[in-house]
Amino acid sequence: MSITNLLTNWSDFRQQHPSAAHPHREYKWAMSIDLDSCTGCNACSVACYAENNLPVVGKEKFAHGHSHHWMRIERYWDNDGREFADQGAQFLPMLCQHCESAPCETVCPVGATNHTADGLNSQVYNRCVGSRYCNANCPYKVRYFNWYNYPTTENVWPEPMNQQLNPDLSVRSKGVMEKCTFCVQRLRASMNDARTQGRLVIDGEVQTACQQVCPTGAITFGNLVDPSAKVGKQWKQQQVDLNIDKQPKDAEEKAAKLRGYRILEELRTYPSVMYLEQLRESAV
Amino acid sequence: MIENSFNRRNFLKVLGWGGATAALSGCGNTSVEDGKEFVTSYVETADYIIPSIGTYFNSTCAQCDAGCGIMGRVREGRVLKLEGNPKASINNGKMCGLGQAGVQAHYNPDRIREPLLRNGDRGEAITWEKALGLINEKVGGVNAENIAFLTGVVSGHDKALLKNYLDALGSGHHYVYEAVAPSVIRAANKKAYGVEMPRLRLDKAKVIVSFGADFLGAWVSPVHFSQQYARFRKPDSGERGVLVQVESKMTLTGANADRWLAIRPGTEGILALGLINALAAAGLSVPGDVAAAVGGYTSERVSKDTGVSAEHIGKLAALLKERSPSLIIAGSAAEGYAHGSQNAAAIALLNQILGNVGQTVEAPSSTPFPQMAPTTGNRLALQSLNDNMAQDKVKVLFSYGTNPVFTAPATMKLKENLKKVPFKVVFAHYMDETAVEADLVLPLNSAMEDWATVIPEYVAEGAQLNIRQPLMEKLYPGTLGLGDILLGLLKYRRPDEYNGFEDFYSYLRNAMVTNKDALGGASKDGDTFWEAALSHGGVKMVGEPVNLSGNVSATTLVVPAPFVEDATYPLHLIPAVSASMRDGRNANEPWLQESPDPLTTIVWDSWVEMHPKTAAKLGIVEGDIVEVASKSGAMKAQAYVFTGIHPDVISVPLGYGHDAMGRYAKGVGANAFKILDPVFDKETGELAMHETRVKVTKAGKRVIIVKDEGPAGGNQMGRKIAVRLTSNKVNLSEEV
Amino acid sequence: MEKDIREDIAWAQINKDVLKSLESPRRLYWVILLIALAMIGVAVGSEIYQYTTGMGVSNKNNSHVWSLYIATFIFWIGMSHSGTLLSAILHLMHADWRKPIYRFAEAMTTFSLMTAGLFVMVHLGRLWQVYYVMPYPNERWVWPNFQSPLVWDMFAIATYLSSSVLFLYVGMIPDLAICRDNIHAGWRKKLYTIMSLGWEGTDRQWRNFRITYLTIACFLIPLAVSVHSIVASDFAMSNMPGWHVTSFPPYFVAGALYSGCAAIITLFIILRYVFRFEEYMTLPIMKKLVRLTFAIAMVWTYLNLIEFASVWYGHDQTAKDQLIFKATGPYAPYFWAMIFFGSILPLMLAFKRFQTHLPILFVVSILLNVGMWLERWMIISPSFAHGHYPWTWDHDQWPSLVQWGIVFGSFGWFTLLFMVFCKVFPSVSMYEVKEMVYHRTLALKHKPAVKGDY
Amino acid sequence: MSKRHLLALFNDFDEAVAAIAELRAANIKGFNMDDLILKSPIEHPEVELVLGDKPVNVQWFTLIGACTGALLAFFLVSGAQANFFAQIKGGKPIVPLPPNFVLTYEMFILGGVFITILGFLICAALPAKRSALYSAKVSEDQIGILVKGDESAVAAFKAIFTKHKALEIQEEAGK
Repeated sequence: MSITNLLTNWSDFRQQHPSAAHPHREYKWAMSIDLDSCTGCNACSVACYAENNLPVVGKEKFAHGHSHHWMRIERYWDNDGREFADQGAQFLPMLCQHCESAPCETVCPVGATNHTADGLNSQVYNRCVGSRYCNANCPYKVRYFNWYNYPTTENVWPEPMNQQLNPDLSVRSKGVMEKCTFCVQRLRASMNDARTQGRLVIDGEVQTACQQVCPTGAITFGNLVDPSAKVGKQWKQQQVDLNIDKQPKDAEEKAAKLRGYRILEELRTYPSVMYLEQLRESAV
Repeated sequence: MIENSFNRRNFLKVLGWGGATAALSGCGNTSVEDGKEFVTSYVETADYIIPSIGTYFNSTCAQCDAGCGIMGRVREGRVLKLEGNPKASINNGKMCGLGQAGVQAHYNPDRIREPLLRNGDRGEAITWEKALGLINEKVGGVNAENIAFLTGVVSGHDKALLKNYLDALGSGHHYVYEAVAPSVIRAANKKAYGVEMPRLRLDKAKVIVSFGADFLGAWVSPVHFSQQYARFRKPDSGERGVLVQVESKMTLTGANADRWLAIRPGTEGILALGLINALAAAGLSVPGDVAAAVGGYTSERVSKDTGVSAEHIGKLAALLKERSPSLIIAGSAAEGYAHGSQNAAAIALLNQILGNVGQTVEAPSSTPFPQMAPTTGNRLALQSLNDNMAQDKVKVLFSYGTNPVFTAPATMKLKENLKKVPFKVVFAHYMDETAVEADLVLPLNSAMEDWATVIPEYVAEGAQLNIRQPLMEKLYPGTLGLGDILLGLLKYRRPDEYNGFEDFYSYLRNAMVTNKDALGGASKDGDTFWEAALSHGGVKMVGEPVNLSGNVSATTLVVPAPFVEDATYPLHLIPAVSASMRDGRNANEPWLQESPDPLTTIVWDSWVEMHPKTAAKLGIVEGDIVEVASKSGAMKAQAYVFTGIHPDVISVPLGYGHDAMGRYAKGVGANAFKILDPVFDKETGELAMHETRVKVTKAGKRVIIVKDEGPAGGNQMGRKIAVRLTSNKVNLSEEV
Repeated sequence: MEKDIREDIAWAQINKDVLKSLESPRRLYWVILLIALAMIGVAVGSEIYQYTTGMGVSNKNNSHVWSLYIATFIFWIGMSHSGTLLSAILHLMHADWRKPIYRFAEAMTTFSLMTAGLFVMVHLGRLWQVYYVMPYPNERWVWPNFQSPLVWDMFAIATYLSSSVLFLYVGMIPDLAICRDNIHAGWRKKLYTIMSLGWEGTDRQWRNFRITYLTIACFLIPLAVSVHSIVASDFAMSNMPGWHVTSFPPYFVAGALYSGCAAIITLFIILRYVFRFEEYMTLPIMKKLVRLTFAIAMVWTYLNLIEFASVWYGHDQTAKDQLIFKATGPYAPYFWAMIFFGSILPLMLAFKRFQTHLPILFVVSILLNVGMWLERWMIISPSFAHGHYPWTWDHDQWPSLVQWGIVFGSFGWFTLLFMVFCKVFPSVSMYEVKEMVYHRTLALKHKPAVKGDY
Repeated sequence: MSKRHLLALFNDFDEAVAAIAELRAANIKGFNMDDLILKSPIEHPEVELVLGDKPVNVQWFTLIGACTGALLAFFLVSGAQANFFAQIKGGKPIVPLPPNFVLTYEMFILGGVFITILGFLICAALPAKRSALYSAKVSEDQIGILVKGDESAVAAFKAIFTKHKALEIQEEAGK
């Protein structure tokens, strides 16, 4: 009975996250994206369309801002009034940051978006009523709403294009919010495999679609709890701590700077995606 | 990947049946309740097939000619997604967006499903027997001289069979046409290094100076180069490579450069010579004749001619001298002029002076089977075919893997000349512009249904033969692969030789197994070799390394002075080859149409890029519909204003503007091929793609550009979103 | 000074005047009713289209997910606060001039809440799953997310709606008894008989009635404040620049009272004219009402300025950018219109000559509400258009006809409900007007004060 | 012994009050002051002066209702949240107090209002059938005094009512 449960576990129920005192137990999926390697080629975005049954909405709906790119490549210029963009562009792959303290989760009226035990920000399509509050409260605006019923919309998945749809996850109908899942279908498959073999998922055993396709290997993904995982080593080396909103390294003056940072960290969302700053040579 | 031995064809049939029903009940509109279908349960599947668990088969990507190894995920008889084949040396398990969209070419609703014979304005469905019989009849009725076979790049057994067929006909003409290939560079490389396409070791270079080579986007083998680029940027030593891109219109590679130098169009050769001069001045040992030849290229003059500041030239020369080895790449921006060959030669000379030949410019291996080596195409081929057609020398024309009606400039009058050909056979995937003109349209299998072998032009290591195998049962019974069609045609001509092969698969398997010793399978029995080859996605061959020569003669090098302004057509048109659209053959894949262009973030349309200065001069703002007029034609598109382009230049992407092909391609954007001026490279005779001069006028309308970028543009508005740092502040070697 | 009401008015006359308003309506009534129905038709048509096609037809987008529905939702919720203000707050303050006008104001509360409730549903992407928001016991033990301000909204609005309906009803029981006693046939007789619960006006009934009415009034005041504070929390609790403002709850409450008062002025004038209620809805009462409105307008203006000033003074650059954008960007005309209608125009109400000039007041009160509607829209749309993340800024989103249609239709729905109410129930509280007259008469006679609340 | 009902209507409240005072003073046999009911078109709290203080118990209902509402809300909400101990939302505690207090507050009011109304109905004995002696005048502008007494008291009632200018005296039809 829930009341008994409530009284017995009161102190547990009053626990804030994230906290160093209560770390993730087995898994904490996290990512790091090296902006110096990212070339902005869009392969990750297309891979995401292929893996996650994202609808192609067409020109008119794209014009209305109804596009579904869970992984979008943003392109920034840094001209400072110079005649040319002579240091190139800054590309930024933007996806759901799977915040440890996600603003979208608290506001969903029906609890359709939750934090899972392995550190994902999950979206339960069946539960979603489409209030879109989560999107309103997402500072990164990485949540995408099904403005139309794409499965029945003309030229979205015409026969036989629908045969390409990935049966590992659903095709969302109208009125449902969706977003990057860190390819949860892949994660679950390999976690199940590992569990049946009585072990944990080994680093590299599971890849997200965007990571797998990235020609320059700019995306690293893995289990932050696993000390052998590359992603964890990167976070550690870059001195980016998941559990704090202001990294101490940023306050220090260092000869060699560390590149790791998280976007809009000051909003205390504790994102699970770390970016590595883009570099530019000063000698030319 | 399946390692054990099994009968693949039977497997595909079983899988196909079960898979098709499962697919239909899973996603189609029919259902079991309707009584419109049968459900076949997996009573007897192959023992490695577990329903709901994906199985991976290796194959070769056909989306462009780079020949990446792919791995198709197959579930319940359907191919769902393509991954890179980790065993493929070209792409090492990685892919590009274009390659990913291969499944959309396969499942495309606009595919042609059966052979179509022209009947007035309509195509009438006929059987394959009738179609092949008709072809045989037609080719029998004309002189072999009057038969022309126009193809894109062909290699492997398709090429061998094609050659056999042409031989059987008594040697018809084979034209290999590529609309956007680096053919001038190939010729220049051949001259400078002795090979058309040396291996470029980006990963070994410490400095790369690329003259308009979009090796991260659309040039030669972008996925391979991207991986090398990653190692170049972050080598184990921690010494980050420096990329300098010299071009008039920013490409994806230019957007990733440490320094992007906007150069006046066509003056790339001058800059290369100027750099040699500056290097010589800085103390690099330069042969006397070269020093003499480049002596006049002082940095003041070069700066004046090219528009690149003397400061940047000096810094670049210093960097090149200091950090070795470097790599200088000549790309499409350098080659696209009437003096493209000279530009390319000057750039090759710079490479040689810097001692890069043999270091970062490596020799490729030759293929032990020259008859299967890729025949690369050029634009000259189409020119000659066109001339022949104009002179009524072509009676039967075959077209495969190209869409010349779409890609030929209007001045060629190719469409009119085609009408002079009495019988045109087009092997097509869609009813594209060329297929519409055909008398007989032969529907091709998709790359996911087809057998083939592929030898890519640019092979990363050794020599290799990639295999393309079906990933699933054919979607439509009425399609055939090129190999099967050629085999069918050959059976008419050389029945003794070819009647023994039931289909192209048996031919291919036989050919491979017969030659297994040369294909690295000497120690295995035929079946084992074959299965191993399939599961690997290809075979390695023993190729002889070709020797590189390094003797660009400076004395013959004449780089002309920069352009004189043309008052009527003041701007240079750069037709841009985008990573997704290329020459337009993939325009009907919606993922690619909706994948924003990396630089402009525009989707579903073409656009005219221009510099803010140019735009201000012409009174144009973003979204204005402008007319771009050259001497050869005009097109309209929306203007996009940004600073990644030289003010003397405007740029329009290629690949848009189809007026046939399919629902996703038709009517999207405008075709920039059409307005190209007939200016040719003086040495090779290739169409000079960047030589078109245009004028831009407002057409009066203004639209809101459909793009991903918001009203803030590329401005971060002071937020810490995408951060940039100078590289000397970071110690990369400490990084994980 | 003029009197709020004539003391010598006959009580039977009160009954007669008010009951007259329940008589068969004139033709104009039916015409307006049909217009209201047509407006509802537009909304229903739009909603059916939106329901079947998808939320996309409202022309919102992924970075701009809310628009007119939520703005209009807040508008209607805000409007509902006037009823509570007049009936509960002024009741506790013994301002007896509220008595002739509180009934329709309370009806307005109920109906604007009923209108607002519809917007919650219209707004949902999956309207057919709306019951997920309610905490109902189910086999899977799945509950709504009680942390979400939207669930608080659901609780608050449900509480507010049911409480104000009960308040309206309880307060109407003596009047229903009058109706029962004076109407002798037809469905009305049955309706009034049932609804008056057998009220006879006995001392016992009055005694319990008084304490009940007082108690509910006491509950309603904090409830009303909490409802709009919670609606404000929808915004203040989020992290959007332009929303994440500490002063939002009082700001919203002030805005709510403001727009409600303006709406009461509008309806006051209409009812006074249509039902010839000049004896009850008198100009001195209007004057008081207008002064109250003016005061609230100034409170609202102050809170508005406080909000801007605190953003301006603070260090949150994002919020500051957002404010500048609001005032100078594409939404600037609406923003300044809101400032004009909301803060400048009400200055007129400070002048005596306008305080009783009904035609001018009619126009001004409507414009004040236009301003208040714009205020809600200016909270929603510019924030979405210019949020934390520049890449997804969206400056040219314009609500589609579907949205406008539903917003338009909501006014028809409100009109319909209100018109039906006015013809079925007495829109002036007869017994309380009698009380008012009685107490004023007593006061005139200089009678010693008697025990009790009066 | 059978009781009779008598309703007198007065124009003036003061007269009615005087009549009641006299009824009380007269101490009529067979009549209890508790059997007197005053009916009026508006509320007259002053009548307590003559009728005596009568207890009003609605507040107790209010108290109980409000407390029940609040407790129910807090435990419903917290209990429901406790079921989802594995679903953290936004890094907040699983049973977060501030939102629960908001909901508790709302339910406190809802419970209070509902049970108050219930209390009102019970205390005022509503809904009820109207008594046989009822005049619509009472809902208009007249004060009614309904008395119940033995047959013997009827005459006394009438006398007092008439004395105080009763406009009309209605008698229950005999049983």
